[in-house]
Amino acid sequence: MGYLYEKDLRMMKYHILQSPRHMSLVSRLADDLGMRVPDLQKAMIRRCDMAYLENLPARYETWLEEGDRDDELARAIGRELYTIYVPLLDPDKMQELHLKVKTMADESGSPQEAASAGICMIREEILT
Amino acid sequence: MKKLVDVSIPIGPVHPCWKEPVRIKCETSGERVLSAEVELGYMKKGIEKIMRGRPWQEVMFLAERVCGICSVIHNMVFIEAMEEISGISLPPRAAYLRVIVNELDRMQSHLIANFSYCYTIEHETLAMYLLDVREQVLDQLERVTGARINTAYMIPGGVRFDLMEEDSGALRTALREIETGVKRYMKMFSSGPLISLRSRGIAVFSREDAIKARVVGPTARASGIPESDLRSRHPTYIKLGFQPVWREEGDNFARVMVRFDEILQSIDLIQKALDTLPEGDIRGGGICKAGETAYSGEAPRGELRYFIKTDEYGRVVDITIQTPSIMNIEACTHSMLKGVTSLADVTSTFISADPCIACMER
Amino acid sequence: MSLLQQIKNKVRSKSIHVTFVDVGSCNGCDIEVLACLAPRYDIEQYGIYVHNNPREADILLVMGVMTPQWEDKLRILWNKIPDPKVAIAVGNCPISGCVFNRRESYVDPPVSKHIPIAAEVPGCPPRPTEILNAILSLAPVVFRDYEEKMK
Amino acid sequence: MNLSVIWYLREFLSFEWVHKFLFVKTAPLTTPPYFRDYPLLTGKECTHCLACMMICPVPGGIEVLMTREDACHLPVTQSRPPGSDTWNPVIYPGHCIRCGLCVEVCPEGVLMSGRVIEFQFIDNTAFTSTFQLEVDHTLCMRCGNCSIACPVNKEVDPALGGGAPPSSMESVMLVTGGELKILNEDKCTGCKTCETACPNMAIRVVRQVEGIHQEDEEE
Repeated sequence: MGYLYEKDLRMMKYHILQSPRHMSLVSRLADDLGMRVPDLQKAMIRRCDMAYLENLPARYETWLEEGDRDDELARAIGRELYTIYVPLLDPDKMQELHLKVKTMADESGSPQEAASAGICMIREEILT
Repeated sequence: MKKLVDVSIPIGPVHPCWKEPVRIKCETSGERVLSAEVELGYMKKGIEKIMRGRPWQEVMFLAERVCGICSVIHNMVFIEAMEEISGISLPPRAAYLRVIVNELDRMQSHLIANFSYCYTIEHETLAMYLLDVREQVLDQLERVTGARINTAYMIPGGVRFDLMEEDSGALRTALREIETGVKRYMKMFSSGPLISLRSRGIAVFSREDAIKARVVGPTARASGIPESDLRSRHPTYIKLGFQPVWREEGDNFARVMVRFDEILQSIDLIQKALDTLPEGDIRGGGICKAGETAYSGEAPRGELRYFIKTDEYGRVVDITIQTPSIMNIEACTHSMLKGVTSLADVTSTFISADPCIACMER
Repeated sequence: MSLLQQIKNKVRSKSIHVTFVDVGSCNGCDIEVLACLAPRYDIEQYGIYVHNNPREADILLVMGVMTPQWEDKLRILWNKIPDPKVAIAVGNCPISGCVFNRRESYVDPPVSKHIPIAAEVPGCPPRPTEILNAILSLAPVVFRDYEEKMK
Repeated sequence: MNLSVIWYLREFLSFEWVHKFLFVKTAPLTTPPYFRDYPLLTGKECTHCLACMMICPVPGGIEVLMTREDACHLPVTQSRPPGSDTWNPVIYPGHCIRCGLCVEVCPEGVLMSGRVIEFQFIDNTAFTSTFQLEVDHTLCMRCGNCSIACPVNKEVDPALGGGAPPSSMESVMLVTGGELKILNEDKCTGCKTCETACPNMAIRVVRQVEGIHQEDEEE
């Protein structure tokens, strides 16, 4: 006999992501990251537990108000968004990426380019 | 979630301390909880999916049955959102009656939350006392609306039944009795040495964390965020001179005491509403129209938001319900439980945030 | 009838152990069952004791509409209850699905598809007195002469 | 201290206390008269307007059936002559959620529950409903099933019910000129017969219910 209560929760988690607010949020995040919606949903289902998933829209709203206030570059790549508010990445990994993006911005002198490169890196990190 | 340690303790889905099925997996080192994970899905009914394409007279009942404990506020927020969409004005008497029923419902909800907390810390005597007071509150709710739990009291443009003169007299006497009861048990709770040993300084949730996790309701007000009470923005409550109650400690004790304080405050509000109850009609009429809105109200557990879109016949096209339990349970399991020193405190901490799984999953 | 059977009948009618399980209700029926514990209704004066352990129970109160997560688990829980046992459906949801029994919802009522239900208490939610009456009127009838019937 | 022990012993060993401890139960609990229980029949005549069925928010909660007085399984408070076949609303416990909307919406006062009727009389409140027909022209196949099935059409234009071409423009809906036209929306009674007759889910009946205070002259 296996674990009594262990069950595949992916379907239940997918049901949570079906509500209109979740759909619009996921498509917006997918747009920001430049990835396909099903991929992002898959990553969310894999990395977040059900309470996080239910709470996604409220957490995103809080990030819009509170998160990454002082740092323009961190807000552009969503440093706190993807680690604290929508926990898709490891904080250490994010710190490393942020440093990389920062040096890149200092070298090239254009924060936009560096931010888009950073988002690329985040995307790769989420997809793996 | 990654495995941090070798001991992973599952609590639930059927557990004596919570009445609804939810499963918490605690990663512990010794008895200290390092992290916790929630497993839901035992109550997912898909209410938002059923609501689509239905007129208000059906969605009203579905909204009530999102949560059986705080059913009145779900009804109220849905109906007020529909009124905002369609521009229906409310007779003043109906607005006051809504407040009376809503506050009665808040009282019974807080009483059952505090009952659960006392039950969880194994103080069954106090728990039973509180349950007895709750029965008195439910009697009054039944007297005003005709039902104990799912009252179906509010409709667009008014309420269903008026409050008779003799009923309001009975309500006043009952409120005085309830007040003496609640004050007595509140004193028992706040001065009991064993209770404070098990409640004070446990699972402290600071103001910064509370803002970051966006907790709402009594959980937020216990951490010192008085502006989280949306009643101070509701027009009828402003007329009644509403002032939120709050505390700074942010531990289990503060969360329970805030609820006790709010019960007393609700009694005051009802008495004030009864004193200034205007005469007049209780129904204004009005037909639901097309529109889109996001409407929030203060449920017993915190901010309740309805995102509604209707078509030209007043039927719901798209609806999302953001219940307070979503934020509270999430913050409780991921922030408050982290660092709790004993597994015995896990259940009491979880209950102190007043979780409502039926709300959370819908 | 043997003396032993008579003693068993007497004891079983005076000591009923109840456990409850929520398979996806709105909480309304849950708190009405809780209200039965209150001093007003005082379920224990009738010799009914509310347990949280199915292994000690005689009667299972089922509330809720049967969500997909419960499909395998309710059966397991039912099998854990020792004989003689009885299940009572509390509220409209386990009987018919109530307002949730519509197209597109995830629920799968009635509960009698999954476990045998001996009695139903209709109402949304039923009053505590109705729940009490159901338990009190059902238990003596079902548990009476259980061993004799099994022969 | 010793005295108190004796006091307690004397107290707990007294016959009254032991008797009370073992045998006293709380008073029998009564349901208050203001509780909205399952609707009962008042004995007034049902006119088969189906308003109660239309407002019921639960699937299968109430049905209006041709029943004998004694066949109705809910008690009748005031009985009519027995044995006569009449239309009667039948409530199904197990589906009914005791919301009391059917009691409030019934124009004849056939049902009663708790204090709903009393309050309605004192406050002079009522529900009115208007009906609108919504046709999805991309789904409509112009088969005309709805106009043939509609009971109002049958009354206005009996020939139409038999499948004959329409003779008047008084009916609720008609297929003319290759298109389904809604002619008299105000005549619709909201029975949803057209919805069930439509093979394509193209026609929908929308009920808009409004809770109002009745005007005094309507009394």
